[in-house]
Amino acid sequence: MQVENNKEFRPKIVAFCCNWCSYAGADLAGSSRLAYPADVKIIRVPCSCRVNPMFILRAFQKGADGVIMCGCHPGDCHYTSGNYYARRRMTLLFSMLDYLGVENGRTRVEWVSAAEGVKFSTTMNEFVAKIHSLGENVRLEDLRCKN
Amino acid sequence: MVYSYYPGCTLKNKAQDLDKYARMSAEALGFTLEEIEEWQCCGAVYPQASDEIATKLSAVRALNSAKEKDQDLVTLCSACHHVIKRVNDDMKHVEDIRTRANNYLELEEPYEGETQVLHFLEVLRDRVGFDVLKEKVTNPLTGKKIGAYYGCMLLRPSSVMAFDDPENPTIMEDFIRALGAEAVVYPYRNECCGGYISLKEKALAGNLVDQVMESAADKGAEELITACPLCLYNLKNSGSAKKLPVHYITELLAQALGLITE
Amino acid sequence: MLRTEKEQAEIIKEISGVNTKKCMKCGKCSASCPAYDEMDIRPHQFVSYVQNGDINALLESKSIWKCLSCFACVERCPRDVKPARLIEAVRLMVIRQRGGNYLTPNEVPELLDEELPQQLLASAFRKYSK
Amino acid sequence: MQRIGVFVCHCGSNIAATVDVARVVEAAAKEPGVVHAEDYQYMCSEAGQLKIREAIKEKNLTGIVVCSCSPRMHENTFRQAAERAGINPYMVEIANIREHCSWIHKDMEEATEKAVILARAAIAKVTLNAPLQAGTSKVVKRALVIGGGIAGIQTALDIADAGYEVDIVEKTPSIGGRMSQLDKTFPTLDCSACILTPKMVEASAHEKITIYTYSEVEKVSGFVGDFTVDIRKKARSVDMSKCTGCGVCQEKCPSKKAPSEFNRGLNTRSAIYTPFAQAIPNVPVIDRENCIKFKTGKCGVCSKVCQAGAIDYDQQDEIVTQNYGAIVVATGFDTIKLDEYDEYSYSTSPDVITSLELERIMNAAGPTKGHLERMSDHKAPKSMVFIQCVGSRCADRRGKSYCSKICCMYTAKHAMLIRDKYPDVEVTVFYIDVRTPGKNFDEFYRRAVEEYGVNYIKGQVGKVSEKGDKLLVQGVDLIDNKRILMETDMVVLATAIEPNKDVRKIATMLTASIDTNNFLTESHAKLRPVESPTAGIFLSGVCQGPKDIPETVAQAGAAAVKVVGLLAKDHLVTNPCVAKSNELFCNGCSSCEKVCPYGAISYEEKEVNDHGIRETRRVAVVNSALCQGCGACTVACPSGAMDLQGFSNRQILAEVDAICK
Repeated sequence: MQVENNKEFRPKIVAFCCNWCSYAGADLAGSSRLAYPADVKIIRVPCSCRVNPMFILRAFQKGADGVIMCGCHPGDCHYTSGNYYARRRMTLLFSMLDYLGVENGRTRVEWVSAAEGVKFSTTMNEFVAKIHSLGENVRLEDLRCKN
Repeated sequence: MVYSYYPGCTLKNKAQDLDKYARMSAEALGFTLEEIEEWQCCGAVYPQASDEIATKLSAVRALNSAKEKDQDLVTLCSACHHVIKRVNDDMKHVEDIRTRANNYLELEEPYEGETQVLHFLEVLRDRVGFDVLKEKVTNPLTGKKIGAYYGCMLLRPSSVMAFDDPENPTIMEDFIRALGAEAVVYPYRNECCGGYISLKEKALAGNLVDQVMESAADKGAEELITACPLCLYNLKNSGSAKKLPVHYITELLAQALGLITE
Repeated sequence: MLRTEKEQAEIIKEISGVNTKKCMKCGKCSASCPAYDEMDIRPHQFVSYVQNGDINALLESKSIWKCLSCFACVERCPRDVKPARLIEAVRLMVIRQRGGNYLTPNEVPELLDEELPQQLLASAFRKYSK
Repeated sequence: MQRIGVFVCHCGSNIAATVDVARVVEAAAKEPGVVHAEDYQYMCSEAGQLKIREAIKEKNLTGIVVCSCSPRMHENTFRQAAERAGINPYMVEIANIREHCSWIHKDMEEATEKAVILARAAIAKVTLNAPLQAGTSKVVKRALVIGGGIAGIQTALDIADAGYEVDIVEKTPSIGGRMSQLDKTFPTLDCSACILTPKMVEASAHEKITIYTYSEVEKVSGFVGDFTVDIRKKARSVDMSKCTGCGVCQEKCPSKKAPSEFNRGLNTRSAIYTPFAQAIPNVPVIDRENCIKFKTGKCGVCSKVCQAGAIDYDQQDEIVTQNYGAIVVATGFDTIKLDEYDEYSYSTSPDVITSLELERIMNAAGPTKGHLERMSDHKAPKSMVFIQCVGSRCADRRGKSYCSKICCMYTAKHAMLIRDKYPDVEVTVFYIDVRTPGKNFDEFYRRAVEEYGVNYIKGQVGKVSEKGDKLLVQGVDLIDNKRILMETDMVVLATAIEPNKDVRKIATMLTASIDTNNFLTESHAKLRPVESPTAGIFLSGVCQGPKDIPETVAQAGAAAVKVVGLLAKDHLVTNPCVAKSNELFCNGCSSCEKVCPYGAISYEEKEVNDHGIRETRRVAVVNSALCQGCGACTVACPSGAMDLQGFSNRQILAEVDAICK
């Protein structure tokens, strides 16, 4: 589905960021004034392993067009191994979502350290561009949730 | 083992020895250089500007022809190697060039940098092995003090050429040692011979060649080897310093393998 | 079509793919250049001339005919600026204009000698003429 | 029903220039549960905090949302303000409308809209917040310092002087570090050994300091206040309690071919060795890779000549396990490898050396006994060239992106010392920029030029090549725009420095973060420069970033103060945002226990009352002192019994809903 020409489309994008690396990376992107679209809204979680697949399903159900999860680089997790759990969980969830028709491009896991403001910003720019190319998400949206 | 082979224009003409000895030696070492059909001149210099596509097409045709035969592409002349390897890198990594070149060529299947480009020396080092080469030498060049002249085009830019350490290369020295001679390492072996400049800027080219000759002689070289017809021409004909004799790499190789006599 | 120097600078940056802002002005390109003494405008100056939009001076410069394309400046630049590409872009700008060729077929016969390899002519024509 | 107050900060113009603050207030006021909303110039200021306290009291607020900078900046500030006004500090949520909004967006309409949504999410979350009580944990009154260079020694001394036990773990056979390899120090030119040795002695004699040399940290567990650390004491093959340090073994050792690490490989040492004369402890180690006895079984000379009977070929590595309240990383630096910089002929010519090698050559205890000479023919040089920024300030794959910071000054020092001691030697320095910020630094550099006649040329060198027995330096003078071809006798490369190669391994053990250049990351670049973001881990010296000796010593002291501040506490307040299991839902499956990295979850047989049915069940119990609040267990739990306080499922879902609304 191409909706590139639809200028009205402002995607809703939820970014789960772990407190120690990625949230700090987003702060660094901010203090370095590295712009990315305002469509991205960040939810702070202590660790990427706190992200329950349920949160992501709920986001899509409520009309999100894309969900990205960011954590510490493998090996750098503040809690030693949380990002490994998260990676495994998300791999499964994303393939299930793909099966349900929520394209792989709408979900993403990225490792962003506290020093990678640039990476945070480029990742978000890329992700938003990708969501724009995919257009509005309709597969999981619960119409009852529309207001 | 059969390789696609791109000889280039000079090897068909002024540098026939470079070509002839390479083919002879290859057979003696157990591989075949199969000349690709209907190749065109590579242009001899790599077009650096991003808006030049037409000048890169002959290299892409050669690369694609090797791809169709599922063979690696072997080159000998430094200039051809440089141009073809860099164009291949563009086809692999620069989307704009890849798209435009493929639009021109209208190949059955678009070419996307699949072919591996090998210089003849890389075949000797990485496929045959210098230790195997050493065993096959019947007429070791014992006692000769040979300086390797690399020039620019094989080495730089190293990020694309990936031929050897661009500032302290060793492949030709290892080759010389495999042939039984003494390799003389000298600092100007990776400095420019003047290239195409020698056509109109004789003085500049002369200076550069003199520096190379003096540097090689200073370190005790008695002769030089090169892979490039243009380097050979410049080293022989430019400058006023005392000249060391210059040979093609394949000439010494054929000698050491006992295929020709000095 | 007449272009301003600023527009020409943008074209040079585009076809060369060089980001002149990456230069930290260390001079290692010029220090590495074998043709430095023959050049009126030196490799490191090409970067700042383009950055400052002084293109007319570059178009007049004889340096563009002296560059050997040996890539020593590209290899050794600590900031990955690739000055050789800028010089090539300026050279192209000159030879693409009418009458900008530095080498014409008429000159060739007297430059030839017995041993001169074909690739020398091929490369010289590629570098010096449209 | 919660009564929420919303406070929107202008942060001067940082927020207000891009976000229409009034509109955020207006929108927030309409959210359910919000009974108060206002904005102010600087919410974090005393006046701003007072506004919050007054509103809490006047409006009987039960929870507040502050729309301001990152919670990593001021969450604590606002929690304290709430607490002072009498509400639980965990009834505070921050909407980050600066770093995540005003600073990255330009369009006011867009930024305001986003700020409103972020505020709405925070309001939705705080509505579900519950008061939390922080617990406490113990503090082990002992510190560990990893690395025994000047940074580690100074940190240990300062901690010990405050009355706490400190252990230093040093990988090499002696403490002293890089500073012990230096000859003189800028800008005062005092001899490095003369100022360092007394500190080494002081540390070794200090009753509160234990030094483990030839030892490495092997394993770290626990957390701030109570780390458990395994230290591997590598087999020295010499009994430290018996050795008198007489040195006869080193003299008689027949294996003398090993390159001396201390002299940067410029000469060799024996297989049994102390790295340098003033080594502490003055007890040699046997380098088993080079020892004939270990390689062939024959020899044993050292054992025969040792009067004290201290040689012990059968000695084994030993693991010491110790608990610490705080850990300081002081792992220092090394110079980068120059393999890829062969345009300067470092691999091919022995007369091209690094600055650190020159330190050894200039040092009276070095390989040339302090005589300035070429390593190729041992002749005194008549001219020398220094090249700056070799591998520093590089954006290519070969070098480092940062400025190594110390090179400009030590090069001026070398140049000055050489001109002073050998006035006949011509000294030329090729530089890109001369960077001399620091007290008396620029004056020092100018003295090198004006009084000592050092020739400074602006322009990086292109190539150094051997020519006869000379070196040919090819460069340009950028000021004169002229080619320079200079024959010289020696070339000294100001080689970039990089963090010690072991630091990545150590940081991983400590879960301390590290940047792309392998420098340890500080908690805040300006305000918390000696703390790692990981609680209880502190940074001292070059492991955090390039610095010279005065800066290193200052930072070492700062790190020590932070450690002392921690150790002085009797207990620590723990994070109450920990996991909690609802025993009614728990089915005792052990999924949570398996994923917990801290062993904080155990199982108990507990009597539960499930809708009137009393029965004994096996249920999960979280030890809140051990739980660090990562939340791994909450996702692993199949029955939804496990939840994380402060980041509960309902809270996060409320945020998701608010954002996707």
